[in-house]
Amino acid sequence: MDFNYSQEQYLMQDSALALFREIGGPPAARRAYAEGAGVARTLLPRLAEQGLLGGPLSGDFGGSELSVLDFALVFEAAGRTLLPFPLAETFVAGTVLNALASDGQKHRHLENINAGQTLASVAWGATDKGVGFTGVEALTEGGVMRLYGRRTGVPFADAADLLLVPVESKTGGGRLVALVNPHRDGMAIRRLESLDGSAPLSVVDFQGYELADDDQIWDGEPTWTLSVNIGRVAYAQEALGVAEQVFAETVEYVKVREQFGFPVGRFQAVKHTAADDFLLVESARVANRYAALMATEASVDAPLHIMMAKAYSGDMARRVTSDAIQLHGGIGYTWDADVHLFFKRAWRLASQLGTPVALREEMAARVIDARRHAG
Amino acid sequence: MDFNYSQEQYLMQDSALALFREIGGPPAARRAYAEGAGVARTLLPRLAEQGLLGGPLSGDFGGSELSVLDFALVFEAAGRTLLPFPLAETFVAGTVLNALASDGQKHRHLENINAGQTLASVAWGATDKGVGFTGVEALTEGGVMRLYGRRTGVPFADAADLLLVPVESKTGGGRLVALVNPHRDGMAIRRLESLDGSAPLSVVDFQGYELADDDQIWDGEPTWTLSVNIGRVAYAQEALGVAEQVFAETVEYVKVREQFGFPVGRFQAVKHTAADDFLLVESARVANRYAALMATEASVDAPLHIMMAKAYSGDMARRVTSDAIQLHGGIGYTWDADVHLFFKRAWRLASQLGTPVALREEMAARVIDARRHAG
Amino acid sequence: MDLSFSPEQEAFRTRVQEFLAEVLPKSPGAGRRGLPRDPAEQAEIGRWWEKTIWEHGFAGISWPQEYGGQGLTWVEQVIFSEECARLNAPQGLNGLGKGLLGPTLLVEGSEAQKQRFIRPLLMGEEIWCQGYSEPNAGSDLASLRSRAELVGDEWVINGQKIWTSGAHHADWCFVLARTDPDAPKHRGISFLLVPMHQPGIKVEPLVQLTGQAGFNSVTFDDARTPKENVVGSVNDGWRVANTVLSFERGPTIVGRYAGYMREMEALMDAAEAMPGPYGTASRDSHFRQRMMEVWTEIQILRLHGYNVITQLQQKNRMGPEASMLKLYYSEMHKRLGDLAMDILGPDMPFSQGLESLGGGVLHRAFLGARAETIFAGTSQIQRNVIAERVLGLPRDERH
Amino acid sequence: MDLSFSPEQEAFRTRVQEFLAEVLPKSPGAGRRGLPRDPAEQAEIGRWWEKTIWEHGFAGISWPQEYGGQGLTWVEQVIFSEECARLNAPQGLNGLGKGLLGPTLLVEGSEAQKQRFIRPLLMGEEIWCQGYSEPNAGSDLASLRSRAELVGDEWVINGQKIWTSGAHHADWCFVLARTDPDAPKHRGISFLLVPMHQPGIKVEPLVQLTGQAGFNSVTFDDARTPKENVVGSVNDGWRVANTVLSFERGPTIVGRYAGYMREMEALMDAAEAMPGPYGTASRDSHFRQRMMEVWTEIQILRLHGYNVITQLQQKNRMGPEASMLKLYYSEMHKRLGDLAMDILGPDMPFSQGLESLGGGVLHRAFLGARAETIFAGTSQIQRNVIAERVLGLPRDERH
Repeated sequence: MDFNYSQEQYLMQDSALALFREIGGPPAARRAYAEGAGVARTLLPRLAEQGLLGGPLSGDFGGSELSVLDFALVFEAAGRTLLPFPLAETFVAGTVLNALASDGQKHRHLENINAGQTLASVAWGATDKGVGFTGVEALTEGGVMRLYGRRTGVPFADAADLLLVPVESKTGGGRLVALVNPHRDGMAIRRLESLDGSAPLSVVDFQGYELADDDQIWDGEPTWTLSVNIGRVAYAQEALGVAEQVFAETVEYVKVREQFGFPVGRFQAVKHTAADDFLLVESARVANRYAALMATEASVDAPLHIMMAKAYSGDMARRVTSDAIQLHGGIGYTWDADVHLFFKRAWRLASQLGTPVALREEMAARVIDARRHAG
Repeated sequence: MDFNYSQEQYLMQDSALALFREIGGPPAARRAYAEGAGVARTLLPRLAEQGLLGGPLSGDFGGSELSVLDFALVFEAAGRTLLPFPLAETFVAGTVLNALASDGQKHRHLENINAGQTLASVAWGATDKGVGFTGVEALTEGGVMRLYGRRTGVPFADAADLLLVPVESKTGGGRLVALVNPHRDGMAIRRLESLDGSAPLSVVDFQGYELADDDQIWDGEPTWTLSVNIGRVAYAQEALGVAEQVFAETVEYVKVREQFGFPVGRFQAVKHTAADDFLLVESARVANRYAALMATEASVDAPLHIMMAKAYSGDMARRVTSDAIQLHGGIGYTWDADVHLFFKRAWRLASQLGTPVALREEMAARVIDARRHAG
Repeated sequence: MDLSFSPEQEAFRTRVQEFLAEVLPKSPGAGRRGLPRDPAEQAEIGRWWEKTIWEHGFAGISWPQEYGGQGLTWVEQVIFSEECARLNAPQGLNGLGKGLLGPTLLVEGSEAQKQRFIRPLLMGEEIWCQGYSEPNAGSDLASLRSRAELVGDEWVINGQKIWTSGAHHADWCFVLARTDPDAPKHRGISFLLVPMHQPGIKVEPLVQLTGQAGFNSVTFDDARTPKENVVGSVNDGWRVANTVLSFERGPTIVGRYAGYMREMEALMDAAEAMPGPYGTASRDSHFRQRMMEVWTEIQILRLHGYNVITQLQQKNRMGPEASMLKLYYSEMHKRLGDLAMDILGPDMPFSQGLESLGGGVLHRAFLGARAETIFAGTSQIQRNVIAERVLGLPRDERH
Repeated sequence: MDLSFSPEQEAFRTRVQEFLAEVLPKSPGAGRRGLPRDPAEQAEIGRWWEKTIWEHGFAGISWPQEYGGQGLTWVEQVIFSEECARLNAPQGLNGLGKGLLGPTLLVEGSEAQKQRFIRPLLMGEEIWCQGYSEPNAGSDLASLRSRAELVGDEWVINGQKIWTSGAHHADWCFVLARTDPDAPKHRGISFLLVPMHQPGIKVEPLVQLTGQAGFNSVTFDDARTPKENVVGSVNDGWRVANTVLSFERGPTIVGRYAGYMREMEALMDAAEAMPGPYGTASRDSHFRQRMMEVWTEIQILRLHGYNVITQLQQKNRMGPEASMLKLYYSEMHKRLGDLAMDILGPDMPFSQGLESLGGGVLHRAFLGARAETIFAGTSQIQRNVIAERVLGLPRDERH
């Protein structure tokens, strides 16, 4: 029994963290607040250089054939450094294309993703439509498939070259995942003003976008399910990184910040909040570890444990970052202190790909209701 | 604007508290744990002597014509002293009979209640049936009305002489409230082993009990609604008393109990729990004050604010008594310390006449759903 | 117990309602939904509001007429606050002047100070800010290091104040400064009134996490004020600053209630609109429970307000338990904000569906509530105060 | 990362399962639902269980064979605990002997002590109780006042211990007593092994709020034990008592998980049975959310257990963060108990509908959880330990 990452996995995290600290961190996040999604493009060359864009790809395309378990600690590093880059989406796109796309699709996209030529994202969707196959429909008109509808909450959409979009075909064939170039005709992208400026989100409108045959991945259901599951693992792990970084900084802060003649960290109220938060962080850590393992082993219980890890990590990160603001006192409420960047990132991550409440409702169907049907 | 009890109301509380401290308190509560509902009978003479049984009755029957607002602080005193007596039920029976019963019914019961000859209780009901008109049906057979069915959670039923029972007539006439003598034929009373031994609860089975014409109060719906509302005000106020007494004792305990060379009350964790609990107690106090006022003024909003006060007080008392056990440390977990008597009383009070969760659901219908229908 | 108002009080309420109906449509921000995001525009509205209520005889409702007040009671003040909050009337620009300095002067000020300062304050002609907090003395206010020295007929002030809201609009600042460096921590502090428009004062904005600059840092570099501008005795400023704090907190509660209720309405609107597995969030038992919990807490805040008013009427004084109300509403407000975000669900990063963030009342509640548990005494400090001063638990020598 | 077990470990699990299938039906309490309420009957079952697992070669699974253990690893111990909890096997009567004294002796005991004490302990022939807490030293264990003096070849012990569970069944007690009254608080304490069957020891029951007497008060009045029955050095008992505490906590976690899961199943059964406005509680979004929160916490406890086992295998040592697990599960268990009571709703005062209170697993969880956050270090103390020893926050000189 070995419930720990391997030495190699920790080493990869160390080197990713070193790079992210150099090119990311609060300064880069602030640049994204000011300048938008374009910041992600400026990070592409260094990420490519270190092989972080081709993680899941087969060696044929220059990738390292990594599982989401292998890469989990890298997502955590991205969270710790508030990396303003769609790392989860890049990994999802790579995984999905590598596993389920046609050879032609692979050749067209995978080398470019790996080389940092193509910035990929995923049209997660949000709002009332959830993350399922709603929002975008395909109509085949005169032999041409056209997309109509809307997806919301799409990360870095206005800077991306490639979007994975779940599509319901209304003229036969069922569900597919479309590979969309957001710069072509029939697309309208509107960036939303959102809480977390370090990961710009857009509404993407499909206004008759013409989808070529070889931009279609059929068997849409398993393709999209895989995307969502891996996305959730990545977001949960990123939320863990966000929380542990701000928690570590908060612990250091309360060791030195003095009030009433003592470091505030000597007061029980501070100690007990810190102890509770520590427990939450460590609990999210093992939940995420298990979820990544289940996802990689494609266990039948994987979706349930992935939902659990995402829900728990979301709640945890919201709480830990909120406490961080409180424990920083007035300073924590200022723009110049970094705490709020972590706070906003945590709350945004928790809201995407299933809020904690929504995920627990889905879990209840699998745990409580399934039990009833089993007798 | 005067949002405070009157001097007279406070004086009545003082004298009730003095009596309850003498005849009640933890020793009497422990007697009830050991001996059951009969303890209530032993308290009747002293309560009658001090005029506490005829509170709501008109002067014709020796009563003081008090509203539930006038009597609210007395319920609080009963909570503070864990009085093992159905004081709320006595007040409800008195109020209902005084307001809605026939002259004959009044003459048969009210003087006896006031004099401590009749111990009254109310068949609140519980379990899946709620507190409404379910559980007991009346069938008229050969000109005789007979009752069939069950009510649960009936306080002090095996010691009572008179029970108010909501009944649905299946053979015409609709709903009524029955005045039942539990010692007559056709009744079976089974005391339940329950958490709070200081207020024994029974299951009462109606096995063809013959209900005389002059034991029927028709217009059952308003009669029973009045009973439930007054019962809720009384229970909420009693829960407040339970909580404030154990809170006061806990505050004194942490001032003297030393650990690590200091009174534990000097540690922030203890201080902050105490401060939060203080806030809860004081908040329940004003909520209850308003509920009693609304009930007395028969405001259209009274039911909503009564539910609110009962739900909030229930949660508050559960939390404050739980914290009291924790703050007492190991001692708080022993039978010999009184803390657990308060704890069990608080949790039992919260569970009867609507749990906090059930009451909030009812409130939501009045606040959230009504809003929708209003447009 | 009787919550009804006297006929005179009801007449006053009618007068307030008529006043609001008349003037609100003329507000510089009228017709727009929510507050303007531009701080300059906010300030303009705030200034207009001060002037308007003065002109209509609603400034300083419970303050003595001889200094420009209306000579009425707490009850009329509460009625006014309640009606204003209900109709979402603007915030005046002189909140600190009216909420803190005015009451302080009325109790602790000299006759000359009252004559000099109260009327311009009520007229909105002199806006006040508060110079209490310092960078190294947040919750531990009494550790302040700013110093004032008497040089001839003037106090000469040096030091830095922080979290001074509205300093860039202010004409005057009430400042706590150390006037006896050798005295124990809580002694040797004086309460000074200092004009802002002088070369020795530098005001710099402090941007909050909302992206807006509501606070300032104020640096005093040989700033001056005449000798007589000390309130109370020299070196007695700590007591002066504290006597009025709890005194003033109560009557604003009912106004706060109305404000929170408006947010609650917005929250219930959002719940009605957000779809979910049970239809809408408003039909989802989980959210219904949480909504009724928060709704209950808001209702109880109103009742706490009634209680405060009753005590003020009966004793003209609040007990130390008034300090509990700030803890109560700030923590409650946080729960309200968090619940609102949960109801928005996947739309949480955006305000009101896909609208912009800044305009949303729910997002403002969510982010603003985080400030309330920190400033003017953190929740941690409030709990200490309750435990020690109200419940009598042993004091820690450390505060 | 690999959570699978080796073929040998899986074979061991099969052996455990076969053992349990064979012996459990023979238990004195077999066929009855839940624990017996009669403490004497409970003890009888506990004694039978100790004897049974010894006879079948499952006592001291990870302990060295030379002292009577089975010479296997933590993993087999965990497998055994897990299977026992899953089938609701009885609790042995010698929990403190096996959980605390045995591990302490294995690390800190002399060779002679190991030879003398371990085997009878594993056989269930000598039952142990723990003499740590005292009436005036609850959380502040090191303030203990019991004294032991060396008189000739014997320690003579005087003082009172409290919360000693199972003292009325015990043959031996491991006692912390002050052997140097002049040394600082944490020094001058020795760890002594004291026979219970002697005139100098008086055991009195302490009734818990459940109405049952699980604890005792033990009075030592010139009680004696031979000089050599001190573990570790004289005056070094505080260190001896503490080294093993966290070491032992980890492996029991997986067993705890299985126990909590059984309670969770009972809770979900209750939710399925309790009617409500949404059909049953199990269909009510409010309860569904809370159930999944608790379910999640229980699942995560299991994962913490895996983590602990991994660390023990890799380093044969737990870090101080093991102290966090007691805080984790005790607070979680309280939430489970509270949720169960909320689900029972109006039936809350009664166990399982209208059945009697004592037999109900949910009520036992509800009341029992309240003890867990108090004994063996309150949650408050656990938080201090985490903050100071794990996070490195400044120590308070007061503990």
